[in-house]
Amino acid sequence: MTSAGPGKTSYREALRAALREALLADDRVFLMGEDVGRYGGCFAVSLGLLEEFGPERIRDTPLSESAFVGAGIGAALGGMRPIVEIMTVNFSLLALDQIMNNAATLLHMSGGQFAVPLVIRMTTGAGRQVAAQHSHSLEGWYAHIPGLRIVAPATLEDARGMLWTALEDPDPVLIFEHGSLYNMAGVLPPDAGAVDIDSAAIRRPGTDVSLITYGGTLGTALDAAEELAGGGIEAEVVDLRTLRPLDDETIMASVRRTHRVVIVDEGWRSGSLAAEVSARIMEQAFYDLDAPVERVCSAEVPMPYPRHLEEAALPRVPAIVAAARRAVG
Amino acid sequence: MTPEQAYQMITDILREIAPDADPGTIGGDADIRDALELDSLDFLNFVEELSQRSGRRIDEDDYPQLATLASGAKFLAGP
Amino acid sequence: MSPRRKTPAATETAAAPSPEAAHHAGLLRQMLLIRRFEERCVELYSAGEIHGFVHLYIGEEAVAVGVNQALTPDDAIVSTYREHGHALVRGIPVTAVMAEMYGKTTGCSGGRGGSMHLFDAKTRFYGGNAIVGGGLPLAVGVALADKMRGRSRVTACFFGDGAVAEGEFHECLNLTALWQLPVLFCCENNLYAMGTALARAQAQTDLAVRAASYGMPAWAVDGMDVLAVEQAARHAADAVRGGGGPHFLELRTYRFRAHSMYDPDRYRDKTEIEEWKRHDPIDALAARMREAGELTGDALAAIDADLAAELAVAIDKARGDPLEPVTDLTRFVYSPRRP
Amino acid sequence: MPVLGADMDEGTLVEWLVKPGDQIHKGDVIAVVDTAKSAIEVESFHTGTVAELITPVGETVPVGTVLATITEAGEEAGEPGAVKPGGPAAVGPPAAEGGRPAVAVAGELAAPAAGEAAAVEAPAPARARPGRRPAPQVTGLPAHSTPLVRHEAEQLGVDLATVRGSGRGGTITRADVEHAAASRRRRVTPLARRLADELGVDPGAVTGTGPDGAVRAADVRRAVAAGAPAAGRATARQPGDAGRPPAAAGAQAGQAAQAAQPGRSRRAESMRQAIARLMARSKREIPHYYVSNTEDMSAALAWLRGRNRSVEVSRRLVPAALLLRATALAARQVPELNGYWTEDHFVPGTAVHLGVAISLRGGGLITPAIHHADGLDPGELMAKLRDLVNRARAGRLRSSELTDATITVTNLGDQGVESVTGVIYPPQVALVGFGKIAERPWAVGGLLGVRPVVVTTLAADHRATDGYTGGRFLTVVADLLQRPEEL
Repeated sequence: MTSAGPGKTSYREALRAALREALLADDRVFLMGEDVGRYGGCFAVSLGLLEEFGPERIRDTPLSESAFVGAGIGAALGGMRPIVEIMTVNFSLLALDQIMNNAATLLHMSGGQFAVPLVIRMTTGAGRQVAAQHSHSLEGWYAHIPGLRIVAPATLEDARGMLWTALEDPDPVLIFEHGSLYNMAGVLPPDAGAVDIDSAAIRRPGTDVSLITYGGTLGTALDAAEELAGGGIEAEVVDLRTLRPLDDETIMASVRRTHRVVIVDEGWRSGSLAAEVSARIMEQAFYDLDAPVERVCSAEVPMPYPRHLEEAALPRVPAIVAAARRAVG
Repeated sequence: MTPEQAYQMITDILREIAPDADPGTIGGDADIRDALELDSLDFLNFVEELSQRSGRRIDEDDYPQLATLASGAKFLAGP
Repeated sequence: MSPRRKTPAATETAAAPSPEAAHHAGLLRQMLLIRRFEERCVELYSAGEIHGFVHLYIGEEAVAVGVNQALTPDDAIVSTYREHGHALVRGIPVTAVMAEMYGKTTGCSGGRGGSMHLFDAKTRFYGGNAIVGGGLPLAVGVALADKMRGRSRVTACFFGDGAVAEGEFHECLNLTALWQLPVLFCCENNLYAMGTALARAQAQTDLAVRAASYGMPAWAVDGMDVLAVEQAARHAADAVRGGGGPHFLELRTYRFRAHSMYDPDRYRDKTEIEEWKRHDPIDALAARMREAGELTGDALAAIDADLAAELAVAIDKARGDPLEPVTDLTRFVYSPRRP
Repeated sequence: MPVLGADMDEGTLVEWLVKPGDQIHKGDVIAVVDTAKSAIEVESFHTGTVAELITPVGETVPVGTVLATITEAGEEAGEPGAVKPGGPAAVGPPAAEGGRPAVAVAGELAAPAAGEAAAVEAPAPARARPGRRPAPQVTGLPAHSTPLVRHEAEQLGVDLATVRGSGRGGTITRADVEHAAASRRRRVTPLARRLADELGVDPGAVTGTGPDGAVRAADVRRAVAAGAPAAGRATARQPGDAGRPPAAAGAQAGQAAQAAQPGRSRRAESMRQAIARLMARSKREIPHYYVSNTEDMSAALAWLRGRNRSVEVSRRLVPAALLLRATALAARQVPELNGYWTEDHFVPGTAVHLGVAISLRGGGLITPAIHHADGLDPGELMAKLRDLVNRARAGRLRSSELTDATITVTNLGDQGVESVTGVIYPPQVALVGFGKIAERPWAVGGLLGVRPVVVTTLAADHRATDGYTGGRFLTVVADLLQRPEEL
């Protein structure tokens, strides 16, 4: 089993600890998905759990995204607290029918009779040279759907703490884990536990520009903020954490402090989450803006394989710094 | 300068300074500043204009003599 | 007589009926309830009182009624958008189903769903589902929960021949068989996926054969014969309940009316429809009962009159029931209570 | 006709201060126009020669109407129409239309006669790429324009498809194009706009440092700190400038000199309402606190008398000059009271711009500022005060004077009141009041004497300062008044 080193915990280990805690605490909880058991999870998140909890609760599924995601919905209706793992967000499209047409609609359509307390975890994002069918950031699509709650843990604390809160939620929660984060390691307090899945967080306070981001680009934004600080620009970094419903209050409070905004979103720009955040800022904080809202998003191409093209397609520090400088002027 | 000419000069100047008030309607013994609502700057303008047109030196100590139309006319017409 | 009674004991003319006769009378009444309910729906739809997509079950009543005989109140049903029959025989009150057609708060889905989305938690009726094949994964999950909790329950999953072409059908049959989940798959094969004849869409038109290939008992049943359906369903449901894993029934049936209201029905030969109407499940059961002396005189007319009265009451009530206030529009997008 | 306020849609030309042939420079005052609120001087934003005065005195015209044409320096008088659009021919056609006065705008002279209609082109096809049809116009009316106007539009980079014509039959006039160009050029960020509003700065008069000259919040703050007049003069108002300083709304006022003018009562009414809004806002938003003192003025008055004795009337000082001088110096010494409360914090003024409340004959109040008052000796202050009062009453104030006071003085003593406890002008944080100078019994060295005294009061914003600071301020004023020779 991989370990992050003495005293340190990796994002992967934090997720595993959260799964383990949930499986121990509530016998209605079970994990299912492709290769979550014998293989240990495509990204080794569930490594060792089969041995500890057995095949009933760590269920390997056939490659049938629609069936096992739908089965998760059905099991939730039947009183269980399923955690469904989908290998990558690209594969989740095979289950989109179940997520959209059933998970998101049943409660409303049944007049409040059938809630779906389901958690779906999936990997998202690029940066590992896995090309155009394993690299996209489609969480913005899911954030479009009323009835779902969409969260994106970008820190060890959130990787450790969001799952339990999501399981306690009576409605479907989709957790998007950025593939580049699994090996991120740091010191996690021994008492780390459940965290809220309602609010955005200020990861770095600043006064001159707000870098609003989430998930895999939080670290990029923090790096950009560091570089900007060297040039005398104090950037505030906002981690959205919950992509639906958005925490407008925290976003607007930051805009009111800094008056300039750069939204960093690994999704494609057109019709993106970045577009939604930007629109809300126009609606709610227009008279606090001292520069046009800037967006740094992925290039509008299917993710290419070679490193240099992938790098060129992704939101990276120089583009964020340049956008922030434009905004600050 | 006759008292009549002096009177005329004073009312002319006051009309310019306070165009919305008619100095012809106030009594000869009424306090000009109160009746026409002149502030200290208006009064200074009045004195300045008066001094210029009459060619007379008017000191601050003379101001009390300019308090009413009657006393003013008498002051200007005087030696 | 109470119009709410589900199973009439007997008619006035049949003195001391046998248990079998009483049972048959019950089946007849249930099929007639579906038939008359939907006939009134046609009328109300034409009058502009109810709206949306309304898919009629007329001709297929034997399937819902027969399968329901095999289910207990603990069992679950996952259905399709042609689900008035399933809902009514499951015991959702006629008034609640009719109110749902009217979109009223007293409807079984609070008026939110309409014809295609009847839900009822009390009877474990997990909804009409308007995505072809979309209900199958739900049924798998509901059954998975029962199995994991050690509950001896059956989940009856209705779907049409059209769903067999969907990937979800194959994913779900495989997964259910793999995990030996207690699902009773009820394929209502009415030969048409909307306008596409089975033979024009499927290489293998023997659907039971396809199900069997996933490793579960599967066979075809005459879906126009309510007694045959009941018998097959009892057999299969008992096996499922007994831990025998999923079972599959292909119920060969036919809808007498178009796919939905005002479908021009250009894809079917009129003579084909007439031929199937000669096998009307209600007529068939009534004839059998007459032959056995279980149905005499004007008993049928009496049931009809009774049902007409019951439906009239339900329609009157639905008309007067309240609409949901617009201020409730976003209610239940998320659960009202979160921890 | 420049836009001199967001709610202004027309103005009346009161006076031409130039005539054709006059050389004028950018920033020169060339005309006086009357708005619903006040008579305002129109500054030229071009250097050149006045070619023609188009709008006659007394005429009321919509904003955006060309008032006069100016031939810019270096231009040949005989150059094509573009620079001399208002030639004599311009007056002809409108006059022919039943005597409609020459509010006609440049460009309209060339509006096509019926016979020339065929020459009219659909707007702006020139911008479309060859072989690609322009998107269909959303506005149903095809806007007509003349070649002259199209030329101008091209020069200014204005897309005619976006311009609404104000000429006959929807014809796009040159003024429309200029208006469009001006409104487009004006880039002010939302925050800067709001801030300017709060600080009473005309954003149109602020030099923008953002992309394409966009005015940003920092520019507004800089302009305030620099004492906006410079900025105010640097860029004259242009047609289409929608900025309106709200503090000026409270201050912009009518004038007595034109008492007989129609519209005066309307203006008095709107000024009343502007004052009402501003004062209500002040009392609503500002937690006032008050402190007061009574000062012995004998030393100050004695000094004043001695000084006035030796100078001609025009150079004499009134006591108010000393009071203002003392206030200006105190404001410099207690900077916490000199500046603005904005965005939940205090922004100190970098200079002392002393607002002076001036009551207008016929009602109303105006509070223009004496810029850099702390740098003026009493004589200069007196001269500024007289100039300001005279111009205020003549309706000849400039917008910058109305918008950037950092602290205000009200001196109701002249009206004979004993003391005045004032209402602060937002976003300022202090208002100093002086009552009348009156003889009162006064204890000096254990003996009772009669002395001229004045009651000084301070109303201050409790968000910005506490009573201690206010007390300190009045103490400084008192000390200064006891040493008039040092003023």
